[in-house]
Amino acid sequence: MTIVPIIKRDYITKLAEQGKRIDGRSFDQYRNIEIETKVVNKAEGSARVKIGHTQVLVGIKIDLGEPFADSPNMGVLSTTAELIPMASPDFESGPPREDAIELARVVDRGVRESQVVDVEKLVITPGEKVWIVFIDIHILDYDGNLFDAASLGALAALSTATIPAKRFSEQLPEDYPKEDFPLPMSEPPISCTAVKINDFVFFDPCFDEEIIADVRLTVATDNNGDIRAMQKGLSGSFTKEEIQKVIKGALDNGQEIRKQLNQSTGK
Amino acid sequence: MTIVPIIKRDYITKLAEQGKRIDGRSFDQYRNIEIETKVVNKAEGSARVKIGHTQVLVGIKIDLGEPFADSPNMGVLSTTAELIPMASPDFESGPPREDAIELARVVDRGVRESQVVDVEKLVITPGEKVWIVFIDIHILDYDGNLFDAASLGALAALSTATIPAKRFSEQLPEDYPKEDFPLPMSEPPISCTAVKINDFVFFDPCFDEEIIADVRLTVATDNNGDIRAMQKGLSGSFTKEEIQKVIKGALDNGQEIRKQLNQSTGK
Amino acid sequence: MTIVPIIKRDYITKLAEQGKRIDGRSFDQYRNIEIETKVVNKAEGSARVKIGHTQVLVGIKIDLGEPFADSPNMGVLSTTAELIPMASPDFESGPPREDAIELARVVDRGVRESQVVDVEKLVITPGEKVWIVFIDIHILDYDGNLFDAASLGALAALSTATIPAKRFSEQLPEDYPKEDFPLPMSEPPISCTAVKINDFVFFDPCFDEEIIADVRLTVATDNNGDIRAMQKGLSGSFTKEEIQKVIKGALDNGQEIRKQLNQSTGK
Amino acid sequence: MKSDIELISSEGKRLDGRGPHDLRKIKIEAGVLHRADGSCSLEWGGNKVIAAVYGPREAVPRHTQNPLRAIVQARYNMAAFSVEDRKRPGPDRRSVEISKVISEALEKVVLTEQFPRASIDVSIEVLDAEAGTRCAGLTAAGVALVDAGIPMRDIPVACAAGKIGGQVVLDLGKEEDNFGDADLPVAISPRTGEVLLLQMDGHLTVDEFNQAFDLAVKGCHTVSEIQKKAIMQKYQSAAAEVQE
Amino acid sequence: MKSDIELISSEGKRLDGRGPHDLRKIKIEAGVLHRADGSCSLEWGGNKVIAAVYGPREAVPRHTQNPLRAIVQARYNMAAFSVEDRKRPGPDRRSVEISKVISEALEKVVLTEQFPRASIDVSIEVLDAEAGTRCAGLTAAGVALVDAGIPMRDIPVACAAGKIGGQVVLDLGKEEDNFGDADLPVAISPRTGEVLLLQMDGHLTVDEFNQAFDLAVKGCHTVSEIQKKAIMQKYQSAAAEVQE
Amino acid sequence: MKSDIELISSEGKRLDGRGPHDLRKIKIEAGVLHRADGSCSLEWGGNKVIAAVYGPREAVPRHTQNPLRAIVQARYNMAAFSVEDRKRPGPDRRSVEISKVISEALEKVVLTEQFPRASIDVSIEVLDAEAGTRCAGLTAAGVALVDAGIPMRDIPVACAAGKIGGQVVLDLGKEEDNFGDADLPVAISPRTGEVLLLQMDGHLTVDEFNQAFDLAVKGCHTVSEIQKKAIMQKYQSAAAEVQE
Repeated sequence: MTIVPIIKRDYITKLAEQGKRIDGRSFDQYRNIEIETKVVNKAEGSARVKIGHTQVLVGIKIDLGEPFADSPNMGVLSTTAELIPMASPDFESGPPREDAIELARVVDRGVRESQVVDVEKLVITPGEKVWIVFIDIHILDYDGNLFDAASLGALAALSTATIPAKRFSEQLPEDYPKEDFPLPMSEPPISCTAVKINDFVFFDPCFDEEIIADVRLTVATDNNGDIRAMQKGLSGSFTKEEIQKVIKGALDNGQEIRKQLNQSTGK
Repeated sequence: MTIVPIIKRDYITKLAEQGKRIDGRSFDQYRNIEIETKVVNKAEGSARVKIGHTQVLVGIKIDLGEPFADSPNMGVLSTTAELIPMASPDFESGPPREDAIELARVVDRGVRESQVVDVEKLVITPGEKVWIVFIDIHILDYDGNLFDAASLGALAALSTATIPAKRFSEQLPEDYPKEDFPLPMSEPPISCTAVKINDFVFFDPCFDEEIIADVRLTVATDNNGDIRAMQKGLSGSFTKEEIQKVIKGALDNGQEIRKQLNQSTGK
Repeated sequence: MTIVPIIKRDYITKLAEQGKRIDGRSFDQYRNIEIETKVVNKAEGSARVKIGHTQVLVGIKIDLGEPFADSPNMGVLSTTAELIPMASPDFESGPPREDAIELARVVDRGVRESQVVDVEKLVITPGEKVWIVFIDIHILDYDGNLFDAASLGALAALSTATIPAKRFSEQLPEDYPKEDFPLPMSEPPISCTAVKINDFVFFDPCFDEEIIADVRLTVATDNNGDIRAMQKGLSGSFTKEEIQKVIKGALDNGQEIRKQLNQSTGK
Repeated sequence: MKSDIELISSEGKRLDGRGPHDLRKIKIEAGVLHRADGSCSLEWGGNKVIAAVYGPREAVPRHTQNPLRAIVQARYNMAAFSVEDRKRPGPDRRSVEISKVISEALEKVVLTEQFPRASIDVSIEVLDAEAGTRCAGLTAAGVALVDAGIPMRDIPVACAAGKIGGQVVLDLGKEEDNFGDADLPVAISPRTGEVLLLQMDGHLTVDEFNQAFDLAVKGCHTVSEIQKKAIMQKYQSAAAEVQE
Repeated sequence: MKSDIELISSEGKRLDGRGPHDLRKIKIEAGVLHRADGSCSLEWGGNKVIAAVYGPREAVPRHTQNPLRAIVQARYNMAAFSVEDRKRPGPDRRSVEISKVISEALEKVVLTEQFPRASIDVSIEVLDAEAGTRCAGLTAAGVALVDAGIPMRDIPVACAAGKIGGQVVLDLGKEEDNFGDADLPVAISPRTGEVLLLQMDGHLTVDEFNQAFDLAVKGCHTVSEIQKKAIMQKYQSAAAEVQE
Repeated sequence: MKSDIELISSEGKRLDGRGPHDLRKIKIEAGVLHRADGSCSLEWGGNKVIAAVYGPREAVPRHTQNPLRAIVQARYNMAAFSVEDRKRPGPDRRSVEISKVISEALEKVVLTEQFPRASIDVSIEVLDAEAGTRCAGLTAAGVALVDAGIPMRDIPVACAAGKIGGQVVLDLGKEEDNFGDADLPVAISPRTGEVLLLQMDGHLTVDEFNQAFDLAVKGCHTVSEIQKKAIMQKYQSAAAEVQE
């Protein structure tokens, strides 16, 4: 772990006391978000998401396979995240570190628990043959707030993915459609993340804010204003009031981001 | 490897010259043994064994599977030992070290070669379907003599294990019994371990004795007084006379321990 | 990586300026080559190759298995190389390093791309059952030029290998021959390697030459004088003229080595 | 995942007979291991966990050391036999994540600044698993840290709330976890109410979240009392032994 | 592997319409990433790669350090989704070999003697793969090294030639690679013509090799011009930004 | 595992024609490798092993060093092709255990106290395996250690005895190992008779154990003579070369 100069922390908190952030944003303001879909030809779905300088590429591959024994009537989702050395001077090559695992699991739960992909429609022959959806998250440039960028990338990539029924037509049952069709999706919840530094709560932290943050909270909310997932991180603590503040900010920002996502995926 | 203070070695050998051990036992005496079975609900069989402060928990899981190609008429036994970091300040997390592997293999041979589990009775459909018995050894507290504690734990857990035929009833052939039944077992051999420090032979070494020991010998004997397995360890040597002495001690202690095992497993 | 004394490099280049090599050979001359086949009983084919002090043992195991999905009408070749600690004070135990992987892949391509093994004749039931040929390269003594020794060892071992149809007779279709028969092979290309030190090109480098070499080139040529594979290695560069020089030397030496290979395999 | 099981009756009775705000039975014992610097055995409904603490000791490998404070490294591990279908031994992605969130929660309460470059290692073994093992493990770790004499601001404690059959309830059991609507594990520092661990899966309105959160915090305080009793008991019996 | 596909017509027209000596379309952009010291995005036919450079920085682990010069460590990696059948994430034997030959090629042109004990790390990510990714990756790495300000003798560049349907052609496409007779990837230092990378699979007469080699080198020079334009463009737009 | 094969006839004749106290044919050659500090090739019935020794040299990683003496690290490895069904390359649990017991046996005879912090590395490769490879490997290692000039109290040597068809016999062959009643590999220091390695699988009465043990020790002494001859031969031919 980098030993962050105390001077940088001082600078950020002094600015905060004046109601400012290092890049001029307000405390609950996101950086500029860009969403581009269908960026990789070989993938069944893909998206490149930029939040400020943070850049994530998500590719979806869809394959035939067997369902899990305890859920014969559901397709399979599998999420991996690679913190490739390209993205940061601190990421080393090799097996996934605990940060990459936490990231993949939080994105995975965001997709799985919110039932944004209708996994029951991925069944071809119950208990025998289903579609397996692989969500591979490639972090290209790391300038903070990977959770939101990766979640948004996964949703955008999934939203434009097609089931490659044509390519696998010989392995499908006779009465199964042989033309590609869109991955069955419902309205996705949006993840928004804030960090606390001293007693200030910043949404969408950039790298410099993230590495000195005391504690982090990610909240996924849906179109109805309901909460669909939460994940606290780092070794600081929140009060109940702070948690409620983050929920509110997540609802507000989530609405805006949802609009942009729907626009970019044509929904 | 810890560099053991020469002073401790001196102390132990000086005591030995006076016919004494650090905890007051005689040279061939075991510490107090406690055997408790059915301690884990989810396991098909389980036991917690204490020898002095050494504490081992063994759980048995039984699953359906395929037999090995070269033994179609036998069920499968699989033994693993985890020297989890809980048990000792010296055990690190991660893949099994050579000590854990030797321990698992010695326990495994003790069970396998002595044919204490009747693997032929684990066959459901020859060459196709058999019961697989997983013996998982968890070392909770390491105060010496893991070989005996782990072997005894495995035997106690196996002795009280049941085949979960009911849970797997849908995957079993029609004419196969669908009620749980005890794992078919025969009279088990008992492992007894001694170490040599200078020219003194100590049975059931505690941690302080074990780490300064020159050489170790484990002998498993059965109810008829026959030898069923042996394993020498550490980089010292034995004379033939010393080996015979250990065999004798193993026979004597083995009888006592067998009684206690049978009592605790209700056999 | 060993820091090679500058003095050794000076010595080798000074000799080279006088047209000499440390062991008295001419620049394009190979060390003495010995090829011995059928050296391992359990293997379906085997060979021990010595080039000077470099010594390689290659064993071939042949097993039944499934073809790859994208090549249902071809048997499978699989090559591994182990730089076992026996061979050099610098080789450590553990997973294959990048040198071992490059070696295995270059040998593998030499066998695969040159179609020296007729993989279509390894098919038993198209898309279902084929022979899998495992080429395992054991480096026993490393005194330079592993690429040529390993390639030659693989070819010699393959040339004397038999398909163990008898041993697998029960798993073969009724109309498939049940007697062992030779692995179907065609005329093999021969790999020859040269290195450049300063501006001198040495064929068949010994260890002392290899570790100070700037750049390496391996060229496999066939009986018609055609090129079947090339691999440049190390972080130096070649001019076109130097490449052509190495091709010529590879053709000349290749002819000689091919004769010796054919002799030793009785072809 | 939906199911036809009625997880809670119209009278508010749950499958195991509990009311909506009832905890499962909890039993805590401190100091159950000989070699560890501190330890704790804990049963919570059908869960059975042991926690052990080693340290403060030099953090290895060296590059993990923090020159200003100790690091807290928790390792949550499920025994192969702790679940119905045998689990492969060793860490998986789930246990890596749980180890991380528990480590972060504990680090907040330990006075890490007293031990630069050191590591405080917490080993949590799940022997029987039946919904809520991360709360059980964290709670056991809190007691084991006290037993090891590690200086702390407070004894951390965890408890979950959730939603089943449309109702907010405390401390989900096995079927409630599998077929319920939401699960909300929370860990706090009971003296200050600071939230040390917070995760949520499922679907809650903001109002339901507030209810569930308050219920989980209340549960934490109840469990905290059981923790303290277990610690007292250990010290009393230790004192008794000294007197004898 | 033979096939019935006619890879090149009697008029010398290839499957994608190219003539025997035509390159696929190439697009290069320098400086596409924020955190990396230098970076480059490159599209080459259906291939899409990104290269990033970090360094010079202290080589770790220490035993990899060379007291006399820097080491160049390239890591070629294919994204799981870059190929038709999903690739397992992480390095395989193929990518380890390609990483090695690219590292060796780059090391020749970098002025490594200026940075003893340092490492220059090059990360090459293949996002879309369609024959020729090692040439595309090395070419992108060359631009990223310039963008990172790494002192070099020259900008390394790569291009392949090969043989299909009995004819020597430039820059094999997907089907040409799968069903052709030979593939010859070459990397050079364009100023001196020195050969930095050379591999060959397939079957070529010595004459065909000479033809293919010359053709690949010619291709390298063409690609080199595209590299330089991309670098110029980056510096011009950077300069423009400064002026604004 | 029982079998219908009659492993020993009523006249005491074994499957390969040996009598109960006969060894299989053994051939030992010292100094067969160039790079290793010492080496040995050994054939024992159908077994073929090579042993190589490197050291004493600095033990790495450093934390394995013993400040008072050298460590002996044997690595027993079976070639993939050494058995009928191909073995996956690399260490498995069986080879880890055998490496451990061989390391411990060798450490006893090496004068490790002469080389603090050093490692003596013994590499044992099994090229053909046919019952008794651990004895063959340890015996070859003993000769390789002498060839490397490692100071030792004695040359360690190993041989097994066992029980087949109710009879105690020397040096089990393949079928005897698979279908016999017990196997007892023993390694000794032949000068003192100290037992360096001892394992037993199967079923022996105490009397049978004593018989088998004595027989194995006798076998060790016979093999020891073959070891010494091999070493002599190496030195004689070395001396002869010097004289020439």
